[in-house]
Amino acid sequence: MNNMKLNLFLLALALLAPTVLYPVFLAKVLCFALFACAFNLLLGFAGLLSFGHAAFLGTGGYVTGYLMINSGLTPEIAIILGTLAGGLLGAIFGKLAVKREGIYFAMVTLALAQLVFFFYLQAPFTNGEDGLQGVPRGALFGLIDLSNNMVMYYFVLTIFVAGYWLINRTVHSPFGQVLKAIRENEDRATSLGYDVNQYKWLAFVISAALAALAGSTKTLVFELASLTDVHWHMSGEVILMTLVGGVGTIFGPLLGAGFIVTMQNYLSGGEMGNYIHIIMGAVFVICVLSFRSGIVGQLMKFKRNNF
Amino acid sequence: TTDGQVKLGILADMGGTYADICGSGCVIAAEMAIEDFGGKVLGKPIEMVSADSQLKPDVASAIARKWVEDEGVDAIGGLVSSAVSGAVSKVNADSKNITLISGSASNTFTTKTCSPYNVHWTYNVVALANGTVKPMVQAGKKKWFFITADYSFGHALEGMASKVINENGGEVLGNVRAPLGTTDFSSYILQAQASGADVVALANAGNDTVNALKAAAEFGLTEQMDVAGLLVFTPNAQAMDPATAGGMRLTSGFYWDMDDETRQWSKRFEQRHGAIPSMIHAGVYSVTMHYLNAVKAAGTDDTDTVMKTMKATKPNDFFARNATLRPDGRMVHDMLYVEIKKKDERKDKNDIYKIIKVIPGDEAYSPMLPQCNFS
Amino acid sequence: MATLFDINLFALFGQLLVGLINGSFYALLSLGLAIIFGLLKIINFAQGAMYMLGAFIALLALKYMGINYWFALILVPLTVGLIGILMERFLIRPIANEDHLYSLLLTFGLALIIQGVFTHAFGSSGLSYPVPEALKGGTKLPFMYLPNYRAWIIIVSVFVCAGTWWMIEKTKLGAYLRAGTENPQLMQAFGINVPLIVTLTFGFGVALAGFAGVMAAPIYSVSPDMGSNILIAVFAIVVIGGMGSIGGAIITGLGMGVVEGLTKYFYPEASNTVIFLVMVIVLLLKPAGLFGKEA
Amino acid sequence: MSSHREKIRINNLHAFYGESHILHGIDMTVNQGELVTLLGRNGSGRSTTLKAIMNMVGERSGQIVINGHETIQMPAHKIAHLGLGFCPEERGIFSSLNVEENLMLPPNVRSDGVSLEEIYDMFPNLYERRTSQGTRLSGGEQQMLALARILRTGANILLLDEITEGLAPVIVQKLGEVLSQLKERGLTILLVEQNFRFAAPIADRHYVMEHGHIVEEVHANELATKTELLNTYLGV
Amino acid sequence: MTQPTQDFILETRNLTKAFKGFTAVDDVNLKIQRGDIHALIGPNGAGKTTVFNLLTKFLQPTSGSILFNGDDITPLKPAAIARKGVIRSFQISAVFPHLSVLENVRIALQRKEGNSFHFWRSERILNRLNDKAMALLESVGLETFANSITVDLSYGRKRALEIATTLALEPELMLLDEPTQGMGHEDVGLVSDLIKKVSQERTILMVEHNLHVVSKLADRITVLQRGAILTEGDYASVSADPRVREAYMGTEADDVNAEATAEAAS
Ligand SMILES: Nc1ncnc2c1ncn2[C@@H]1O[C@H](COP(=O)(O)OP(=O)(O)OP(=O)(O)O)[C@@H](O)[C@H]1O
Ligand SMILES: Nc1ncnc2c1ncn2[C@@H]1O[C@H](COP(=O)(O)OP(=O)(O)OP(=O)(O)O)[C@@H](O)[C@H]1O
Ligand SMILES: [Mg+2]
Ligand SMILES: [Mg+2]
Repeated sequence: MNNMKLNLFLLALALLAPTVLYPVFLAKVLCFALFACAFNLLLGFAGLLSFGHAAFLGTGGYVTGYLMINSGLTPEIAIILGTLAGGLLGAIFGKLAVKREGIYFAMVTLALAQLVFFFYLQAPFTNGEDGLQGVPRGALFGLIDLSNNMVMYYFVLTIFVAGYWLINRTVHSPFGQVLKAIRENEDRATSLGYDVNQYKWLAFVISAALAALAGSTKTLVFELASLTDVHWHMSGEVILMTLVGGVGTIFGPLLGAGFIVTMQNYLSGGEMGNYIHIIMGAVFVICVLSFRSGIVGQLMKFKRNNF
Repeated sequence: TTDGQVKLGILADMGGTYADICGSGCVIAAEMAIEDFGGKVLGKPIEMVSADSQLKPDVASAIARKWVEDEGVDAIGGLVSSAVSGAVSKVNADSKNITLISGSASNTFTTKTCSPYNVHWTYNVVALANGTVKPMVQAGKKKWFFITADYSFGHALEGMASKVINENGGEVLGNVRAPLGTTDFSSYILQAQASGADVVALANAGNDTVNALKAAAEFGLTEQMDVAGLLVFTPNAQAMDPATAGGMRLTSGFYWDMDDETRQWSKRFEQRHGAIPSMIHAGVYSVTMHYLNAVKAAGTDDTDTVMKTMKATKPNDFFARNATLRPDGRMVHDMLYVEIKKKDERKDKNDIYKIIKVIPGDEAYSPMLPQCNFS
Repeated sequence: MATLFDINLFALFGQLLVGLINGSFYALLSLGLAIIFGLLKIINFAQGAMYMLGAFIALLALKYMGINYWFALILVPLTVGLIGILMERFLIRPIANEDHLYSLLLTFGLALIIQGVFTHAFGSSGLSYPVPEALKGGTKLPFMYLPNYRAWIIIVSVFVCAGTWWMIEKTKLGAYLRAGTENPQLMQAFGINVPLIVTLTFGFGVALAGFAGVMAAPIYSVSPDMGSNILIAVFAIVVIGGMGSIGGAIITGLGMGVVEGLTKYFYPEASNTVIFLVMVIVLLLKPAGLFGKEA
Repeated sequence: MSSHREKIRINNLHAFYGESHILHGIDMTVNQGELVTLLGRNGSGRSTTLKAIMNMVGERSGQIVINGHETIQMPAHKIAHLGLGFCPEERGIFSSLNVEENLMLPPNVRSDGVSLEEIYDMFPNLYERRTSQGTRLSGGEQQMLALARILRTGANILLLDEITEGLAPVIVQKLGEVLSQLKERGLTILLVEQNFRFAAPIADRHYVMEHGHIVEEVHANELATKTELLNTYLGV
Repeated sequence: MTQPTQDFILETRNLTKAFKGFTAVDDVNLKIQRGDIHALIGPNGAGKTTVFNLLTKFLQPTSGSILFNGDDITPLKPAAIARKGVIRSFQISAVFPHLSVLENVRIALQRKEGNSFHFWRSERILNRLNDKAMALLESVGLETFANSITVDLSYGRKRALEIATTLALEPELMLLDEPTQGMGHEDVGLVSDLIKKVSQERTILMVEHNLHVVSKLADRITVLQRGAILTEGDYASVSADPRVREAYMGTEADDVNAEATAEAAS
């Protein structure tokens, strides 16, 4: 299939990229891409706009960071626990939020995430705005030292591919099919005997757990977990990434995340630094006015290619 | 990295709350230092990169990492906000590169999280607390109330100031912790009014301080008690209405209009930046100069050698008066106790402080901790 | 010395009044968003920037043209409203039929641009705008000193809020607007120029933000980020009040001011967060907000 | 036929929704005081014809003359003011308004509309539920409301889309009487109707549509002779 | 086919629904015989749709109870009721517009597979349902549209698809709210034949304003007025009731009767 070819091409690209580009930067792109893909699973395929996904990213990060600093666990275990913590938080959020629809859903998630932010701001173990600094990367399975950036990058790539595969699979699974039906016509799905809230809830939990996975990984890459990751700006940023890339497309969030992270990276240094907000703003405006369906949507227009 | 090529990184807040205090101005200050130094060291042109930390530790850490790992940066300066400085200092400690902190208030860089590669210039919370609080308590203002930013620098300021108050026979009657970015302080002002304190201390920064002071004046608090701004930079002081801020005393590491030397540099800076320098701008210039001098003197850009040389040489320029760079990385220098001028005392918009007293460095800063002695 | 009880009770009175003042300010701010977000369903992230713009235009007008506060009260909303009209006409209307999220992306971009330009031009530390002569000073109440300007805020907000509420809920024009946002095509077929109404309404909602900006200028530091700090709280207020309910936004605005005021007294650290706690609770109990109509 | 009696004249009307071409060159006229129906199978383009007249489709071309005014370039909101009243198939009741507000909503286009009392007389359900939220009405009640709403405006050219849909047989009968009365008052009515039994006795003429074309015009007096034909088109 | 012990598949006991200041359903005791096509008719606003909404729990009854096969299902949630075998259609057509016609039916078939929460498996496992889905589409005459996107279908076809989807669940009791509304004559005929056909193995409760359909299909009719039951019986007895004529049928009843006799005679 066409998608398959594209996936393989991208994978090859990802495998070779660190020989040219700075691996930590690439790892950051992958973390955000995973975050955006996880978010898009909810928005693009379940039609649920979460405005609180930073809570999961941050929770993954803080839990993994805390464990790495204090528990002596190996990184893969710390990441798994971080992911589970995010999933658990997602389970609680989801329980409360899926009862509401549309903008109210978005607002409930936002509000819950603000409470979580407050928790991380006040909790003694997070060091307030300083965050958890100096998180050790540790050695994978106690064997492979991750402090080497190249090694770290390939570890992140592995995690990303796994997460990305799972999202893809979820979208194209029997569960994904029901999700699509619910998005199309919720009442009808109910009358066919589907407890729509349970399906939305599961989608929410998967999305939250994967967002937390992204956060856990990011913490290892940067050896830092901070309030930035739980701030509502981060929840907003992932929406922007997804929109810029293209909602409801598999590649969209990936490209969107890559695009925005690269742009931020490029703009934050050098001459443009002073204009970073203005330029970002202009990019968003232009994006909306000229390519509304996102980068991928535009490409798809050329190539009507349903996934 | 020891490659004979000196490369500086300046991390500033380009578009956020502290952009005026250490934004593009910090970059300009460092550029001026490099130019004044002659643009070359160890036979090669000095390179400089700059970036926007967005005040986020993760962004800062990512940039610092890229600089030192990928671009061969030797020292990172600027650094406003303790979270940012902390993140960068951590990266540099691991990769053995120098952190030239000019913008942060926290004193942890030379205490709790001290590292052989930290240099803390300009000021810190200890100096601010000692400088501002001590004279007031000694002058009989015994009862204090704090309006504190609910962030670690706020807590640190409050903690340090409380200590000074207690040591000097004063008393802290109460405090409120206001979230960062609070616009409406009226509720806190009422609480401060009700406390019956002599002094209300503002342990916050930037617009928070300005807004708190505004509300204090509006609700008549300034007529009943003194207000002490614990962390006020010149741009903030300029943003305050002289009618309400006039007479308020504070501590600064620098004032542009102190003497000919400071005026001369400041005029040059103003021409390039469009505004008078804050103490951080001056600090960035001063520390950059000191660093470059040390590289030149050491004849290498090897981190340990340069650090040793820096600490062995006494900094001395328009900014660093009677200064030493201690083995813990703390640059101890004279601080200024100033008063914000009232409207009729001002010649123009830049004429904002009058210097009440020069505080000797040893009085302003606390002694070095043994575990941070990296001599 | 008065008894502790007295002090506390008095202090509490003061806090309540201050909360109410702040609440009337919230009401004024959320009013514009209640129209744009609640009625037109446009997620306008530039609303905070418009508020900031209002304050800045007032300040610049005073500084460079000598236009005083009282004229600014009229002139600034008109100017900001005009900006809003242009914004709706040329930027938002072309995407009116797309998912609402695109208006979020667009207006967020605009907010970044506006805020960035102002930071660039005026710095980030803020400027100060004097309290107009006539409103200087204050009144000594038994339990607190009430600055005249704060009293003025209450009066103005009540007036503006009530007027807007009446216009939207009680007039034919308001009915056209409510119906026009629900089914614009049909309203067109009934002979109503819906796009014009939408444009004007958007302009009006934005003008209200500009108006709030002028009201804020004398008491808060006029700085480029003054709007972005307050934005999501205002969104929350509109939602708690119930989307589409103008009265709901007003009452919630007042209420949240008081709730926040009390939090500032009892647990100040949480004063920024309490509004979201309230939102969670309200939305769990009342799916469409306090005064919203359930579908 | 003299042209001033021509209330609606359509020449070569094409209409599109986005990229799909729905109407392929429609020609028809409706004269004053006439009741004309559009018949056809589901999806033949009858509703689209009405919407095209109201400029509610994506794009349209050709000629539409209403009351002597060329309207193909006219913005949608001006068309109603030529005296047109449109009752859409999906009813379009506003949930943000109550029943009476819904009823009073469309601006009057002429002064001699049906009065509120007459309307409540005609549809007692509406009177009873007048303070309810519009969309809380039952399906049939919403249908009544949608019709009543435009009768009130004084429009003298009515475009009615499936107004008997979901109504109880007694009400349908009553509607038949109402339409006849309106016709007598000189109103012009273009009716889209599935319920041929309802339409047949009151209509003057019928156009039969198929795939976006008008394939047949049948006068009331030809009904008997053309039953066969209608049967093949409509399966009556 | 009917189990001797349980004559009534569905019963309501004193079912009541009051909206703010308005009782839409008032103390209704409905009994539906297993295997019947039972029609619920009545003037607009009589409460028919509301009864449907109560039976499927889209609305919460104010008081009263609902018994399905003798079990009290009043406390169950909508989806649970659907899983018990009570499936409804909506007054306004309900399909999944951007899924293909085949997928629409498959969604319904999928539920019984028990894999609907399996997010780790490929959707290809659903292909084994295709034959069954096609068979269902054939039964409503939509086989040629299997791969069309549903939104493009005409109204009548969407209704037919909806019925096919409902059939896929093999419901014991089907609730049809105005199944022929908005259809052309051809489609009305088609759909009513379809209903007749599928009623062989199940019970059907339908709301319908088209008296031709009612007279042709209904074994038993309940007439609702102002939320309460006015009368009950077969078509002949109900249409003869002057109260029903006055409130609901008007003279149309005569036409229908005439036609029916004509048909019977031919
Ligand atoms: N908004 C739309 N976008 C795209 N196609 C549409 C739209 N509305 C209708 N169509 C298509 O246009 C064609 C004609 O539809 P129209 O509604 O005019 O038919 P109709 O004769 O009124 O039939 P019905 O009995 O279903 O109302 C149909 O094929 C329909 O699918
Ligand atoms: N949510 C609601 N709130 C208030 N009143 C309601 C609500 N839903 C329905 N009603 C009222 O209850 C009555 C019964 O409505 P219902 O939809 O059950 O009628 P129906 O018998 O199905 O009529 P129709 O044949 O027109 O579809 C109506 O008068 C309607 O206005
Ligand atoms: Mg139609
Ligand atoms: Mg009904």
